[in-house]
Formats: sequence, C-alpha cells, structure tokens
Amino acid sequence: MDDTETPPESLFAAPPMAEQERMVEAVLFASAEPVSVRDLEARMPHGCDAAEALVHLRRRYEGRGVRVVRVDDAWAIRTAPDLGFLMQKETVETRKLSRAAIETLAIIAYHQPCTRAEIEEIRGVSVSRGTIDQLLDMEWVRFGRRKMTPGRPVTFVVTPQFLDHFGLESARDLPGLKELRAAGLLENRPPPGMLPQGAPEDDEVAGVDGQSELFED
Amino acid sequence: MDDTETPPESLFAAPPMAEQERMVEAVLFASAEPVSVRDLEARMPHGCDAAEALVHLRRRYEGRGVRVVRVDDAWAIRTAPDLGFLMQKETVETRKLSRAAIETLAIIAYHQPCTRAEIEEIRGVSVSRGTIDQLLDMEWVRFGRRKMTPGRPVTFVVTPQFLDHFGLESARDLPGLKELRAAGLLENRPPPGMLPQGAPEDDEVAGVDGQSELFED
Amino acid sequence: MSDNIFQEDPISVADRLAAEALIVDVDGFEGPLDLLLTLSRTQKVDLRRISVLELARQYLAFVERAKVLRIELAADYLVMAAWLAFLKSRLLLPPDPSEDGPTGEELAAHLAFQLERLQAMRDAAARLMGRDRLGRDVFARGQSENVARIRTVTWSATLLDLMQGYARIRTRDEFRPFVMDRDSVLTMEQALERMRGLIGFAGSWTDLTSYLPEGWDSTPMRRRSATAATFAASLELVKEGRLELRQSETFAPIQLRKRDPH
Repeated sequence: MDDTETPPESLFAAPPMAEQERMVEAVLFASAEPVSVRDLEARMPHGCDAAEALVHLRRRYEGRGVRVVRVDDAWAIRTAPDLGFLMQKETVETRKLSRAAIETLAIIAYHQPCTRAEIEEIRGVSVSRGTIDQLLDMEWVRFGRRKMTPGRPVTFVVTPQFLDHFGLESARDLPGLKELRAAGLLENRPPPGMLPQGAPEDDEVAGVDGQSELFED
Repeated sequence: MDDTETPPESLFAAPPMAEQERMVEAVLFASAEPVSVRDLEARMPHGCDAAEALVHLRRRYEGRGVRVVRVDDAWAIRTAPDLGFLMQKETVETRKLSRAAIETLAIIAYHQPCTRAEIEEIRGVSVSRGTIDQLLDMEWVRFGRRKMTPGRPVTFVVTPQFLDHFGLESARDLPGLKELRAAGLLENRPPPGMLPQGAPEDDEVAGVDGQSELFED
Repeated sequence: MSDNIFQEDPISVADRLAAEALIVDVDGFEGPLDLLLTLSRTQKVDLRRISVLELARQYLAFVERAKVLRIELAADYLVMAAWLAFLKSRLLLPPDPSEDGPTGEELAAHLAFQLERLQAMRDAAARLMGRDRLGRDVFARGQSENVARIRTVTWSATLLDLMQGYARIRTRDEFRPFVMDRDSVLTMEQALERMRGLIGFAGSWTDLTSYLPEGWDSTPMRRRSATAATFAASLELVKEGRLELRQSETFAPIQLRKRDPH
C-alpha cells in the first residue's frame, strides 16, 4: 500500500506477523473473488499490515499447487497454470466470443480509455450493437470517464474481472504493450485530410445532442 | 486413508511425491465438493498415491490459516476454526435489487437533484416509500438540498458509495441514451400498446414493504 | 512483425491466384480495411514496407473482378475503391501546386499505419486469448466459504441493470399512444380549484389574464393552455352564479368580478 504512515498507537498490539499471514491466507482461501488490501485490513484486527502479510504469504506459496496472485489492487488464490489438466471437471464453458468481440476487447485493453469511434477507426468497420454489449455483460469491460474532446464521448476500459480472467496483475502487464507503444501503434494518429474511415467521428459529435437531453434541468 | 495397499506397478513412473502433493492441493482448492481419494487418483496421472500425498499436504497445512479436513470419506480445504471471525463478510446474502428500485435509482442518478414528484413523473407510477427508504438505507442515495419551488420539496442525489459501487468517477460519466442505444441496450422494445401506467411492475417486493415500516419517521 | 527477406519479390502466379480466390468469399471480410490487410499479405513484405500503390491496384482489381462476377459489394467497399483510385492518381501524377491538402505520400503512409495497427491489434488479441485463462487453465476457489452466522442482506445491482432500467423507462415513452405532455397542460379542474380560492378577492373588474397561475406564461403552449383552462373555469363559475364576466368588444380583454349572492 502507498500508505506508509505509521498506524496510530493502539491500546492493543497487532497480532504477530505469522498470525496476520494466517488470517490473510484464510480470507483469500475462503473467497472466490479477489480481495483488496483494504478489505483484508477491514476484516483483520486493528493495526494489521495486510500488504506485508501478503508478501510473506506469496513467497510461501511459490511453486505450490495454488498461488497467490495479484489482480489490480486485490489479491486472490488461483491454481497453478500447469495443473489445469487436472481440473476438467471444473472447467466452465465460456461463451464463445466472435472475432469482432475479441478484437474489440483487445483494442479497449491496449488503448484504454478508448471511445467507440476509436475502436471503429482501428477496425475500419462500425462496431455492432451486440459486441460491446456482450463485453459489458461479461464484465470484462466497463464505462470509463468521458473523454475531454468535443462531444465528451464515453470511453471503455477493462475491468478487474478481465485482468483476473487473463491472469494479468494490471493493464500495464498486457503482453507486448511496451513494444506496441514504442512502435507508435497505440497512438491515435489522425488521418491526413479525409479518409473513409474517419466517418464514425462525426457520429460521435451528434451524440452530444442526445447526451445533453438527458441532463436537461 | 486406511487404504495402505501399494499402487499397482505401472509402465510409467508416477510423478514425484512433491508433485503429487501439488496436484492434490490444486484439486481440493478448486473443487466445489470434497473429493474422495478415489476421485483424486482418477484425475491424477497413473500410479499416483493420493492418500500419501494427502498425508504430506495435511502436515504442510498444520497450524496454517486453512486446513486439510476429512468430510465423510472425502477431503476438503477449510479455513481454520479459530479464524472464523474473519469470515463474517462471507455470510452476507446478496439479493438483486427490485426493478422499481433500480429504475428509481437510475432516474436519481441521471436527473439529480431530483424530487419524488419528478421520479413519479418519469416512471409513470407512484414511488412507494419503501423504495426510496431502501436506497437511502443502502447509502446509494441521500437527501440533496431542497428545491426552490413551491412546497420546497426535498431532492435526492446519489452518494460517493453509489459511484464507488458502480465504478463511476462521477454521475456525469453515465452513458447517454444514444450511447446506450449504440451499445445495444435499447433493443428490447416493449410490446406496442404498452401504456406507461400499464406497467404495474411487481412494484414493490414484499420484503420492501416490510422494510418501509422500519424506516417510518 | 518480423522482417521478411522477400521484400521486393514480384508477385508470383500463386499469390495472384490466391488474391483472386478471395473474391469467392467477399462476405468473409470485415470491411475494406480487413480486405486490404488480407491483400497486403500477398506482397510478402513487412507491413511497414508495403507498396500502397500496389495495394491500391490489387484492391481496384478486386473490385473490378467482383463487378464482372456480379457480386454486389457493400457501399463502404466502393467508397474505399473510389478513395484508392484517388490515392493512386495522387501517387502517380506529379503534385499539382494549386491543390492543397495532404500529399499522396502522406495518405499512403497513413493507410500503411492503419493496416499495421490493425494487424498489431489482431496479434495482440491472439496473444491475449492464448494466455492461461481463469476457468480453463487456472481455477478459482471452488467452494467459497459460507459461515452462516450473521445474515445481512445486501442488495446488488450492476451498472448494466441501472442503464437498462433507465433505458427501459426512457424508451417506454416512444411507444405510448400520443398524449399531451401533462406538465404543459393546465386542466380545467386545476384552474377551477384555483379560481375558487381566488374569486373571494375579485371585488372589482379584473383582467382574466391576471388569474393565470404563476409561471404559466413561460411558453406559448403553457400560456394558451392556462388561458383556456382559466376561461373555461370562469364560465363554470358564472354558471354557478358566483362570477360575472364582461368584454367590451370582440378580442378585447375579458374581465371578471365576484358576483355577490343576493
């Protein structure tokens, strides 16, 4: 945690670190979802340092059948990837994603926060209704903050569930991100003059009207 | 565990015991149900001795935050009983918010500050007291300043907890109608001839009525 | 994106056939950019060294072939064809100093950038989907613990529920039979109720319009509705014998006064 200030003096001393580690272990084991450091500390006795306990716990599970993994600012226990073959029984049938949905997902992940117009600009075709809907529904994508460009279009960003699903600690760990950035392929380079693909941009401007209606008085 | 007979000779050597222990660990972790020795061995490579791996695994978890426990003739990983107090959050029962409450919440979010009369005007049905009480109780909605119109009606606004829950930076980040349509969220058209009054939803779930009593002045 | 050694290799017969075979499956492409990307592969060079001029030729030939085979191409394919024909002319002809706007080289460079970026995103998508995935290669806790000690009910809703709820209400209006927006309509009942409260003070002749409720002159529609309702309410009160009305001439202001019971 960024918060490095010393905790206020407490009447009761925090439990020993070994005990804190046990607590974190129990909570992470009990939960299917990642648990944030803040939530861990909210459950643990006053004065505990979940972040430090996590460092110990993570080391303890290195090379074991399950691992302590980080998902965004939360932590979870997951099986080791090399043992997936044992788990056929647990495999859940994931909804098959269309090629359009997969590409849209990748574009949002690598370009986030990313507007619909940007997705269309990159793919060269308009994004069909169901595509983003499906990604929202799977909770791999959510609405981000509006872009400060004309029309203030909404943006899309990936969710912690997305990171969890693909085993990423954060969106910065996306494979090949650095190389793509260095190659300038994540830039939003405006077309010189008028390109046919530029068209969706206008659409977004029209969106302003629709939007302002909502916030009338 | 009573089963101590030696495994049948195999053409392929079984994995080392440390590896078998990892496998048992992963399977017990990921399974929804306790797993029997027989089931463990059915999943593991030929020649494995799940019973022996369990002995090792059980010893490894002695004194930890979780334990390997026997349930009938099967095995499971469970949190240590002395840490049960940490699991209180796991007992929270999550129920889906009623349609009336979701719609009321949506109107407040999109139109805040918003009076009760305005909510009723937009929904086309009266808002039961329990609905708003529930939203207030959940701390997703709070009282805003009074409107400077006759009667000085109270208004409702959404709270930081609301924004936090829905992953929004501000209520302004809510997507507009046009964007909802673009995302395919407006596709489900109501049957023609459906009047605004004609949608007498299960307006309030029975439970909510009960709740309103609790919050009566 | 490895460099390819066959950089300037002329297009082989096999590649030409492959390019033409694409025509059979025009529906399989996700738009002109996707088609261009597929065509560009026949050049067998790094996308950064692609000959856009050659690509334009291939694309235009593709569109021509489709015409011959009477395959109907979607409008965006034809728009792209027109644009590529324009680009081709810009690349081939010496620049016209009287014409401004981007040069052919700039346009070509941007198209190459678009193709490279699309390919990069496809590669990235493939790498992403190839990762160890939760529920397939990596597994979460199968049995999250429920110690049923304290039963607190929390109510859950997702952002999607919220937006769908809002969308549901907002689109309901699109389907209701036409009714006047009530907030711009003053009903006679409302006006009557208001007038009953006010006529006690109407001792002397007063202009009818001064009885319009406050705020109802903000728009013509509201003013008309309020005037009509107030007038109708006045007539009703005259009928009841509680009010007198007068008008000096046609279109002159209508005035009213309380009528004392005899």
